[in-house]
Amino acid sequence: MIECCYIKDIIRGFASLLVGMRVTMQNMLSRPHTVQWPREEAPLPPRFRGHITVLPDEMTRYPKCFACGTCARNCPSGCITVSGKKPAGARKKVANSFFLDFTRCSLCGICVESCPVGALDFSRHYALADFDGRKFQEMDLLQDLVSPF
Amino acid sequence: MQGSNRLEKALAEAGIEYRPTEFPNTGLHCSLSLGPDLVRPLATALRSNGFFIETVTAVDLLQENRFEGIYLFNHYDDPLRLLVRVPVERSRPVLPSIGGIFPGAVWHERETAEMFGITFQDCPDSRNLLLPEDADYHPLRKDFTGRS
Amino acid sequence: MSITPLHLLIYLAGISALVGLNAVILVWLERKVAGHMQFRYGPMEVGPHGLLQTLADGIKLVSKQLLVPNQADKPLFLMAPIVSLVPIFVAMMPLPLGETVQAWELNIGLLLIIALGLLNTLGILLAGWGSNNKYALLGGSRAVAQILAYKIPLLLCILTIIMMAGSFSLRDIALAQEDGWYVLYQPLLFIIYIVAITLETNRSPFDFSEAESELVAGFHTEYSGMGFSLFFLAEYSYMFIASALASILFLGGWQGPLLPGPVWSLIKLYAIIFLLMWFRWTFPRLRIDQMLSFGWKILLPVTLLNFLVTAGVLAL
Amino acid sequence: MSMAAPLTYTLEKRDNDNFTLNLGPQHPGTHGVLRVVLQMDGEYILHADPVLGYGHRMQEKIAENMTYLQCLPYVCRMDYLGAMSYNLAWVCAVERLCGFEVPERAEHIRVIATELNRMASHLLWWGAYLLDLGAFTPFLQAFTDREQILDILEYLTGSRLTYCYFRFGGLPDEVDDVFLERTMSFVNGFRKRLKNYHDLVTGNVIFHHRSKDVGVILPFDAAAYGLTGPILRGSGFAYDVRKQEPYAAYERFDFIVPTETSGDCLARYNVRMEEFVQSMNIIEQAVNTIPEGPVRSKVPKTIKPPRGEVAMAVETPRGELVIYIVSDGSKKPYRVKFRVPSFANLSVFARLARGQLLADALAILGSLDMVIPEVDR
Repeated sequence: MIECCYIKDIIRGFASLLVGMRVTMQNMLSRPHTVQWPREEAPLPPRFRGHITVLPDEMTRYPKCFACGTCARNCPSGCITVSGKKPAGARKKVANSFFLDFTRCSLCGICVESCPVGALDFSRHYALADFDGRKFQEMDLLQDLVSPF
Repeated sequence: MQGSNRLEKALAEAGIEYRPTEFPNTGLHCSLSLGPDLVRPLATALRSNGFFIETVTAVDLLQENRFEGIYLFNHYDDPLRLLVRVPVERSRPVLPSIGGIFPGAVWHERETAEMFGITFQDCPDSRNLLLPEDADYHPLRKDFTGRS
Repeated sequence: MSITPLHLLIYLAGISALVGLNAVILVWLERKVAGHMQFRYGPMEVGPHGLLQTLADGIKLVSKQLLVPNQADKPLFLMAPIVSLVPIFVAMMPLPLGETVQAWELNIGLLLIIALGLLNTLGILLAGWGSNNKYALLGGSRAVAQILAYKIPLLLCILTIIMMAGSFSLRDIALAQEDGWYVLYQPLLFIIYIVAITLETNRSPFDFSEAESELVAGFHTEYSGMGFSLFFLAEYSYMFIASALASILFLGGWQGPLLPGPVWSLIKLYAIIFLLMWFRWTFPRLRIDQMLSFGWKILLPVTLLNFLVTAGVLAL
Repeated sequence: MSMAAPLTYTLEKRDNDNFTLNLGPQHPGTHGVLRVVLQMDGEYILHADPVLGYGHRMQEKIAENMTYLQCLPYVCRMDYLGAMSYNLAWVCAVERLCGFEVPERAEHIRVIATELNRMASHLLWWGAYLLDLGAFTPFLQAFTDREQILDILEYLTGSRLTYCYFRFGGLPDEVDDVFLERTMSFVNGFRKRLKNYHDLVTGNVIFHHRSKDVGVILPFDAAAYGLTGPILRGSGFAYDVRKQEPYAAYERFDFIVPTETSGDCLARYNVRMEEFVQSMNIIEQAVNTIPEGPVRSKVPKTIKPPRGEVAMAVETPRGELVIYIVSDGSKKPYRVKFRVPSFANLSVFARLARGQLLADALAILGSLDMVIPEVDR
């Protein structure tokens, strides 16, 4: 009986190896799943979280942010510094500086959620790289916006 | 309930009265406050009744000038979380080790020891676990600020 | 046929070219096979479908510094890759890749190849001992421990074939299969032979001396640059030799319809190499003691039995 | 035909042939910065001593210095493979502390997302374990499916690994049907592809020899070391927090807790493979019975829980996570204790590795499914 089991074991083991080899051969004949970035691009999901940006006001094109500082207070990593002042003749403050320390940001999105006027949103930039790290330590988010000052 | 019977039995073995707490609101079925000398008999009773060790930790009550050693146990067959609280003086923080009864507790005790500066009596291993081996500070104490 | 120094020079040049080219192609092939078996493409950037990737890697490796670890046995450490590689140049000489494509027709060619094949293990052992690294040492000692477990079945396989062909000359063995490849008579032996050469070339599922997840990189943990690439060359060249032997011993060597001999040789040889790659990218690694008991408890009795039965059949 | 290693090895042997082997902190087999100091006799391990703390970040102190909301992204950083479970645990713990209600729809989405994450984590474990055993293809085979899960979760949360998605009282925003459809089509596809996984590995004779009777955890030891999760269930206990102390909406779904009795690497493997099926069952039920309605209940903007303490247990892919919070009534927690599963599970390794071969020790380490940053916190 022992001999019988011995041979049966060997044959069964051998068959299991062939089954495994069938799977890898199937893999080989199927299409690779790689997306060859940057030649191909994977679609960005709608809720993609890039670094944050300050949105402009639809009417005035000035920054929507009125520098209340809620985002800076709520940020777990303390990477937002914002300040603002009143433009001449306006009732509300407008941000005149909004810096993000992207090297410490953990992209949690608490700032975007906590903003009372919805002035923050995630950008869709993802391929960020530079030779200068300081560029990300002080990202000026008001750069592309019209300033009232 | 069968589960609470088990706990009652184990507590009776160690000579402790069973008082359930409000389970769904706290996640704890029973929380006890014990003297340090009762911990080991209780652990032995729990071990023989099939309880497992969840964690050993402490809370630094700076204003009341004491530590509270926390031992969490649970049971595999019935959800039965038992929290044992052992208050000790902040000036002389010594807790009994249950590493001989639950070998898995040794790591938890080593961590608690280095984080709070609590000595675990008869712990089989008293080296630092997570902190560097030469660390002489205790980060989870409330008076530790990280600034020297 | 005697060999003049000029002949020798020409052969060596040819074999060097073959070794180099073979390694370039095999590394590329391995990466491609691995890639496609894992739903990837493998190298794609350098050259069409990454064909020149190995060349670029080779240039990088050659230009890197060869580091000798502190307190390593320097002569042994530097010698090890060379000990691994050099025998290949001799072992390739008696290999017939076609009716007339053979460096040196030798009536004991098979013996020469088997003998020189053992030197690879010596190279691994030297590397393991010389690098003053515990992982490397474990890798080296594993290589030595496994050698008997696969060499004896391997030799018994070859002996059976020699018995059937009645010659030690590879050319004669190939020619003896004119009317029927030996794989048809000895399918079991062929399988065992393939298993044995997987062991001999140190490839997964038997890559004990490298064993990435256990020994970091095994015997070549400490090698960089040229030393590392020589080991690589040696590994792929041994694969080439072992597969060439398999094709000669079991698949009739260069013989086949329509296409010229060397082409058939290469087709069969690379098919076997592909099989080895297929194994590597499919199976988990055995444990060293399991491999030893596999060698002694399964391979050896089966080959021995096969040998005796074949001898009996031939005697009748 | 027996291929098992000699089970008993004379550990008392004392001679000068022993040597110390530093396994890690950088080693392909330790999955992160774990260091194990091994006393070896040849290939046999006489004594193993794990050295932790290379990734220690003092998460508990960080949590004490933050508001409950600010802590949310930090808890995910502990176990980056099962981040959804951690997220859920923290959110549920604070909800339990403050007594917040969660709408049913949000609970269903929480369960779906957590189970998807559990599958992703198990897939990675599957690949990495086989990589420890020396098989290369399973790793990327698992990644192809894991990638699909991550895509789905990225669609839901906007992030691929550390999600930080659940909020106190529900979810940050409404979930559309595209997510549910993608989830269902993935589950249906994966049910078919799971067969390939079994063909490639489960039946494989080499795999069997490598994992059967290796690293046996006895039931008696399990309680002593406080093991939880698939490791425990491989030793015969049907302990699963999802069943024993249902949180989120788990009590509404019908699933079984797979167990094995042999306690070896193969048992742990089989338990996890079966958990794929159970996770898919849960997801299917959750998607099919998902109610309409709001996804977030009214919670105050500033979380200021009452004085008290709370323990919240959650079944992460690795085992039982208990978050113990002591609140002093302020905006910041007074004390947070993360009872992480990997920590307890790793503590048994020294015992399992004694007298084993080096190759087996790494197989055991792989089968325990460690996330080292979670151990170190």
